[in-house]
Amino acid sequence: ELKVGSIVELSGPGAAAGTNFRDGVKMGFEEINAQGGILKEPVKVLEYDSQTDPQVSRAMVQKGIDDGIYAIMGTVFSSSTVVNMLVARQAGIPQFTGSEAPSIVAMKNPYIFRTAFGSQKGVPKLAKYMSETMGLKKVGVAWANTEFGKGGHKAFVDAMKAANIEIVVDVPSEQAQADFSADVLKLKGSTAEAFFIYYTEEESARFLREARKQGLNKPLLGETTLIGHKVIELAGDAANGAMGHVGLTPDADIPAVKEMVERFKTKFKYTPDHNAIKGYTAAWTLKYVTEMVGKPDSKAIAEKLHGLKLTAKEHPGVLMDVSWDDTGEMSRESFVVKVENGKQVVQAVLPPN
Amino acid sequence: MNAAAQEVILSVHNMSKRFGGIRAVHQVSFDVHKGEILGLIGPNGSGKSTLFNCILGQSKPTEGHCQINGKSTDGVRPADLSLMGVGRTFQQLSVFPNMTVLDNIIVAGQEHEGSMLSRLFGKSDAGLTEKAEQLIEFFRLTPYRDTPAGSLSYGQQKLVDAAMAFMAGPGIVLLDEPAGGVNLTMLGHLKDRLITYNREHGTTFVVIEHNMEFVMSLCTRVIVLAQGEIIAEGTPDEIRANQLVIDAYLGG
Amino acid sequence: MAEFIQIIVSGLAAGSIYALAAVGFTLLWQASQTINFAQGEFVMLPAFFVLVGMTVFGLPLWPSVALALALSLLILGVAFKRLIVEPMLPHGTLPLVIATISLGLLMKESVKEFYGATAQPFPAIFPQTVYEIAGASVSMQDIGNLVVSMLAIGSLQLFLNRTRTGRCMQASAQNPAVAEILGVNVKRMVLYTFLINAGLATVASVLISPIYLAKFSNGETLGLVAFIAAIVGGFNQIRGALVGGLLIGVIDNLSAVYISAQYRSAMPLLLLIAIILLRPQGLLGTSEGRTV
Amino acid sequence: MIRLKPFLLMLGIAALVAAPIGQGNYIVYTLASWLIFSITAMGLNLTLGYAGQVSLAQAAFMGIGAYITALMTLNGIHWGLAVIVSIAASFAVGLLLGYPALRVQHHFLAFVTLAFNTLLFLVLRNEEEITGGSFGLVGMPRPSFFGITTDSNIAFYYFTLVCFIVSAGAMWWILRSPWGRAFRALRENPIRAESLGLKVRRQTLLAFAIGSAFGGLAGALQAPLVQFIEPSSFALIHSLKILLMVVVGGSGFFFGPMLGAAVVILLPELLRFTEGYYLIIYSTLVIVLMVFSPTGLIGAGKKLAERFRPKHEARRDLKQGVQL
Amino acid sequence: MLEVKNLNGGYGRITILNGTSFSIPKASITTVIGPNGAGKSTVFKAIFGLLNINSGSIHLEGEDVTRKRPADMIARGVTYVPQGRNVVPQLSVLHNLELGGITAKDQARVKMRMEQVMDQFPMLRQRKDQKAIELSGGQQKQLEIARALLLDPKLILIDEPSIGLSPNLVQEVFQTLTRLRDQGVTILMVEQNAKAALAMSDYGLVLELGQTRMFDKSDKLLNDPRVGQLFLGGHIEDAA
Ligand SMILES: Nc1ncnc2c1ncn2[C@@H]1O[C@H](COP(=O)(O)OP(=O)(O)OP(=O)(O)O)[C@@H](O)[C@H]1O
Ligand SMILES: Nc1ncnc2c1ncn2[C@@H]1O[C@H](COP(=O)(O)OP(=O)(O)OP(=O)(O)O)[C@@H](O)[C@H]1O
Ligand SMILES: CC(C)C[C@H](N)C(=O)O
Ligand SMILES: [Mg+2]
Ligand SMILES: [Mg+2]
Repeated sequence: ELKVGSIVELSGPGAAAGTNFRDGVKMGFEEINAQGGILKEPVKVLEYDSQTDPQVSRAMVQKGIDDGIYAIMGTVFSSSTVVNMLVARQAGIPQFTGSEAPSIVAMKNPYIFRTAFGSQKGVPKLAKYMSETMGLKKVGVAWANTEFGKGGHKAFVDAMKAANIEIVVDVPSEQAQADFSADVLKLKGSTAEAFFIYYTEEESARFLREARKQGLNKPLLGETTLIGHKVIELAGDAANGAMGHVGLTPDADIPAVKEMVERFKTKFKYTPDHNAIKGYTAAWTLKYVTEMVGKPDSKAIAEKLHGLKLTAKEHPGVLMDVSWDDTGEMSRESFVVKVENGKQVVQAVLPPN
Repeated sequence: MNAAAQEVILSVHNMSKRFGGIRAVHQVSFDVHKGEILGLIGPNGSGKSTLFNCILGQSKPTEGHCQINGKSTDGVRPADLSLMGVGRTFQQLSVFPNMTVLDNIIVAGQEHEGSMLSRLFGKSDAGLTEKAEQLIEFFRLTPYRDTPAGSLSYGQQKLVDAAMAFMAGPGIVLLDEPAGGVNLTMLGHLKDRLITYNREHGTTFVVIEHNMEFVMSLCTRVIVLAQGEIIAEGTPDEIRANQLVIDAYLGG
Repeated sequence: MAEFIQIIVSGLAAGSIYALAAVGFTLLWQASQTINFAQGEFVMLPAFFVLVGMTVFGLPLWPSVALALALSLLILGVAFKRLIVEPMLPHGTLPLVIATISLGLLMKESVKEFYGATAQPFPAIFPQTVYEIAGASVSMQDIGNLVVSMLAIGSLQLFLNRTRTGRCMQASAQNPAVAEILGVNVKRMVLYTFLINAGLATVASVLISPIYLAKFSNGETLGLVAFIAAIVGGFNQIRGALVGGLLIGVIDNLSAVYISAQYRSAMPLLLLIAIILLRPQGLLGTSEGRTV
Repeated sequence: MIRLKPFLLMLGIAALVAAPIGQGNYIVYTLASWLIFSITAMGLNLTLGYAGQVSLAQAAFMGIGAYITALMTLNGIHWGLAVIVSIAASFAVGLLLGYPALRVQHHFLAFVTLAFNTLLFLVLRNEEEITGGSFGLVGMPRPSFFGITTDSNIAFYYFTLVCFIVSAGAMWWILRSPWGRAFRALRENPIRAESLGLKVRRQTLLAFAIGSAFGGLAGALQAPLVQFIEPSSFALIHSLKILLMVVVGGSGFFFGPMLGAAVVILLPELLRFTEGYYLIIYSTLVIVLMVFSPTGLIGAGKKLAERFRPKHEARRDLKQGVQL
Repeated sequence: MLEVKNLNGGYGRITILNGTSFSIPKASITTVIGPNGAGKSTVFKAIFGLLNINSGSIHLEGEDVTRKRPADMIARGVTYVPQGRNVVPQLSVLHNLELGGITAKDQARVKMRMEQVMDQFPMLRQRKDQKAIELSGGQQKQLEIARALLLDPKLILIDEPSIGLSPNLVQEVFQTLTRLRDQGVTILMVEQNAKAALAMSDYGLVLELGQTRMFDKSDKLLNDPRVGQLFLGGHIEDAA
């Protein structure tokens, strides 16, 4: 029997994202076990709750390691991941994180692997689109003042500098902020031609509603978290017109993803978000790599992953072609989509970079 | 009165206290001499307790001030007044309800010796404990030595209150209705104790009381307050005979 | 100018919600000298009752709201008072504070476990019309919030001070022993307090959820802000909560725009400290009178 | 009975020494963090249980200690010096904060500390140049003394244990001195206490500052234990958690905070088998405990012991006999 | 009117009353005396339903009212003025007074009675809009006594009314009580000011260690030398 630790935020502010990730992992391993497990061994997933508290997450990783897990799934919140990845590194256990902050792969940690690309990678793709396709000169940015938001903000500022676009207004907001009237007001009062909005889903929805109310009618661009399924559900009409760059999305026009989403819906009775797909693909990735190595050897697995490319054709569990570089950063195809009539419409497909 | 008794320990000048439209104390001035037992009487609401509170820094007088041993007490906080040798009791029961009777009495004395630091590092308060135990014995509270003071009867708490007043060093002690609710037998003891204490330690007492027998047999001098103003002053006999006082206070 | 008006209007609209939650703090403080740390969750929960009514029982909006009100009165009012507050009231504030902290956690986790961790859209009570007033966008929702909370708080204030029942409630809170020997049914008076609180929480919940979206964690920040509003306004005055709430709402918006967005959430706190130092009884509070 | 106490104490210490032997890293880590939280809860117990002031910033004081220690040790300064600065700083901040708050009496310390905790969080998060912002500070070295390192988890545990015993001793000393009595007096009736010469404000302030200093010490230990700190570990919610420890254990009892810390840290462990429901069960248990024993676990223990005493007792003065 | 038999009860596990018994007729004044801590107030609390009663019984006009709650006692026409201060601090004097009649069906009558008691204690009318907490100790006591008279009670339990009251007011209160007695009201009172109290009473009850030591016509007690020595301050004069 192989033990894998699922260490995610099941309570606290990260519970929504964490629960998705956890369920993705769960479904992934259940399918794997149904198909004979990894190396013919059943996989046992040990679940730990980080409570969205970095210190707890650190303790939980320690505990998982004491319990004999050979790989870690999680955590999702960057603020936790930057801490607990140190423990996993000390113990030499590979870790599949759902976090997107740039700092995570910048630390030369050979045991950390992303399940979605970092914002330092995703944002420049979008920046390129903004400057080349949209021809923008002046933009504004509104972002969540958290680890996650800061990563995106920094990546955006750097990318704008590189693309020679001026940032004329820059508005940070609090975690779980509810009242966005001041934020929208500030953006509205600026001379920017478009805005980059980097919040988590719920804040995005609140923001979009307030933007609609105050009549902010310039292009709004963001990441999955601005135009994802959940945001559209929450923001309703107000989401129409928003554009975003999407790595993983349950709305992607890819049959494998669509089927996975359907299975997930029947199993858990709710629509998964990108975090669930992250967890799901992480589970399958572990299976493929362990079997490539031939034994559940944590160290060898980590080594194998660097520079590895898995195609959806040969390895259907990863859903889309994916590759990792030697920092643990990953690449995938991605899309620019726009919300029209409450539906995502793909505007462009961006190649992996 | 001998010469020593003429030395002024507390002097109140022109003290007034208003609460909105209510004139609780109005231009009251008097001196308290060292070693005397002064009675302060007057109808309900005549400003006696308010006067105490103003003297003791518990509330700020609207005008006027007072001096202790010649030193002004303007802005001096109650704790510092206590350390200057001015003790008091309250009209309302005010013990520390969840502390034992013994601790209640010890705590009343502990701040008067040594510095704050010495109380942290210094030797234990054996002397205080002994004194406290004697007081407990005296007030017949021995069975209640280790009982939380809050679960005593009204009169018993009043006695604990009184015992606490005896823990401070010599100086002046202001008692607000010490006799209320105390059984007559104990009241007799209390009076004896006050007189002995006054003789032996030279402690000065100012006593507010509505129990006339108690006041008149205890005090050497009595001041009468009505509607915030002093209306009479004199020996118990003079006061008893004063028609103004009879009308305003004693009744027929 | 338009910008400024917008700030004020949005601030007032947000503030009226804080006020509704804050008045609960004030009320419970007056009734039981306790700080209900679960107050934020009290406002979070009824929205889910509404959603349950709509999605599980398939009821239309208003019947669901009525259902939510009934459930809130039962759970946040009667059960809270009977099971938690009543046995602890004689033991001082602190255990009750701890119990309410735990209760908040319990409510949050239960909603998450049984309804889901993600935010849910919530139907608006007021039409989605937006008016342009002097260049500022004012929605029906904004106006509705303001009017509803003023009415609710105003009538509560009148009820407490002008009716005999209201005064019995005050007596039960300030000196339950005396109230009892005078024949006041203290338990019932305390129950009224909790019922009113539950009712107000439901109103607040229905008003904010279209904006905040229904989410298990909504109580966290809301609770804190409402608490600050209650202190700023004055803990012993019902209408203090209104003033405190509106003020915090406006200041929050002003500071977000004119001072520093990063330190935006610091402003109410600084206001709180300033009030405590300069006017500890709160803006509208009155001092409690003689102490000796 | 009196002889029993030192014996029990020795037994307790022996148990603490033996506890981590043969345990996995996680258990040792958890034990060490229990000791650290016991220290901070002990400090809060002084403020709360003895001096009767509610402080909602104990986590902030831990934060002050942790950040100071982290910044100093990351710059090569020895922990020994860093801890002194940490304790002194949290003591000083305690004084600064408490002075105005206690001037206005009532429960205002609670509100001021609540605000302070949140403000500190904002500063730690926003002043990135110094504090690393929400990324925090990583990789604080664990101290070594005379060539003995505390790098291993077990060595660090023993190091923490020494600090714990020293601070518990100091606390015991304070509480059994006249200060202890003074604290209780001014909690129960500050006006009366003041009239007896107790400097209410000064004494309460000291209790609060000393309690805060314990928080600072705990923070100074936490930084090298976790080897990572970031603002949200010191947010308001953690102050509430420490408050929970004190009250659940039994505020105003010497061993209350230690028991409370154990429960708050270990109970989630024990309830893990219930999966997602453990927070629900945990919070329900706390509510039930508070309802049945508002004086916490120690109080509950006493209540239980009471059960075995006779149902009726004679009045205390019955022995004295009648006078009539 | 009121019959207390073998009452046994106390606070928590401590038994304070050890078989207290007495019975008082209608339209009489009975003064309870005894040393501090004897259990006088405890007896009152027991009658009014504020105490754990282990055994024994209390009958009011023949009806068993043992362990009835305060509200039930009020409904039966009993009011109680406890020892110490008992006002609702932040309510006005008028509203405090009003609370005394809160249980009455006939609120018009309460209004009228309020006017009457304010005539009797003019201070109350002067201060009617002031918060009760702002009154002086004796003024609060007046408020409490006035409040207990609002409902036209059949039985008044009054615990040391003289504490804090100035001598002329004590006289006045005693006169009021006498007048009420003459109108048929039964009064049970604790007083340390025993001489004066017994002088106006019909019966005296001496309580010690929670037991009835003596119960007799008050003039008998007044003349009893033992009582005189211990409770009437007999020796105060000698000691002074
Ligand atoms: N905080 C306050 N606010 C308003 N009025 C007050 C306040 N404190 C006292 N008073 C008023 O001041 C007057 C004097 O009160 P004080 O308590 O000094 O009387 P007293 O002489 O002690 O009476 P008693 O003999 O009844 O104790 C009273 O009329 C009282 O109502
Ligand atoms: N709340 C309480 N808890 C425990 N014991 C109490 C409590 N109240 C009173 N007692 C005890 O009960 C006994 C009788 O008290 P009670 O108040 O009836 O005395 P009392 O006769 O009214 O005295 P006093 O003249 O002092 O008012 C006392 O010994 C007291 O210690
Ligand atoms: C919930 C997610 C938006 C969190 C994000 N993945 C992070 O890196 O923190
Ligand atoms: Mg007075
Ligand atoms: Mg009594």
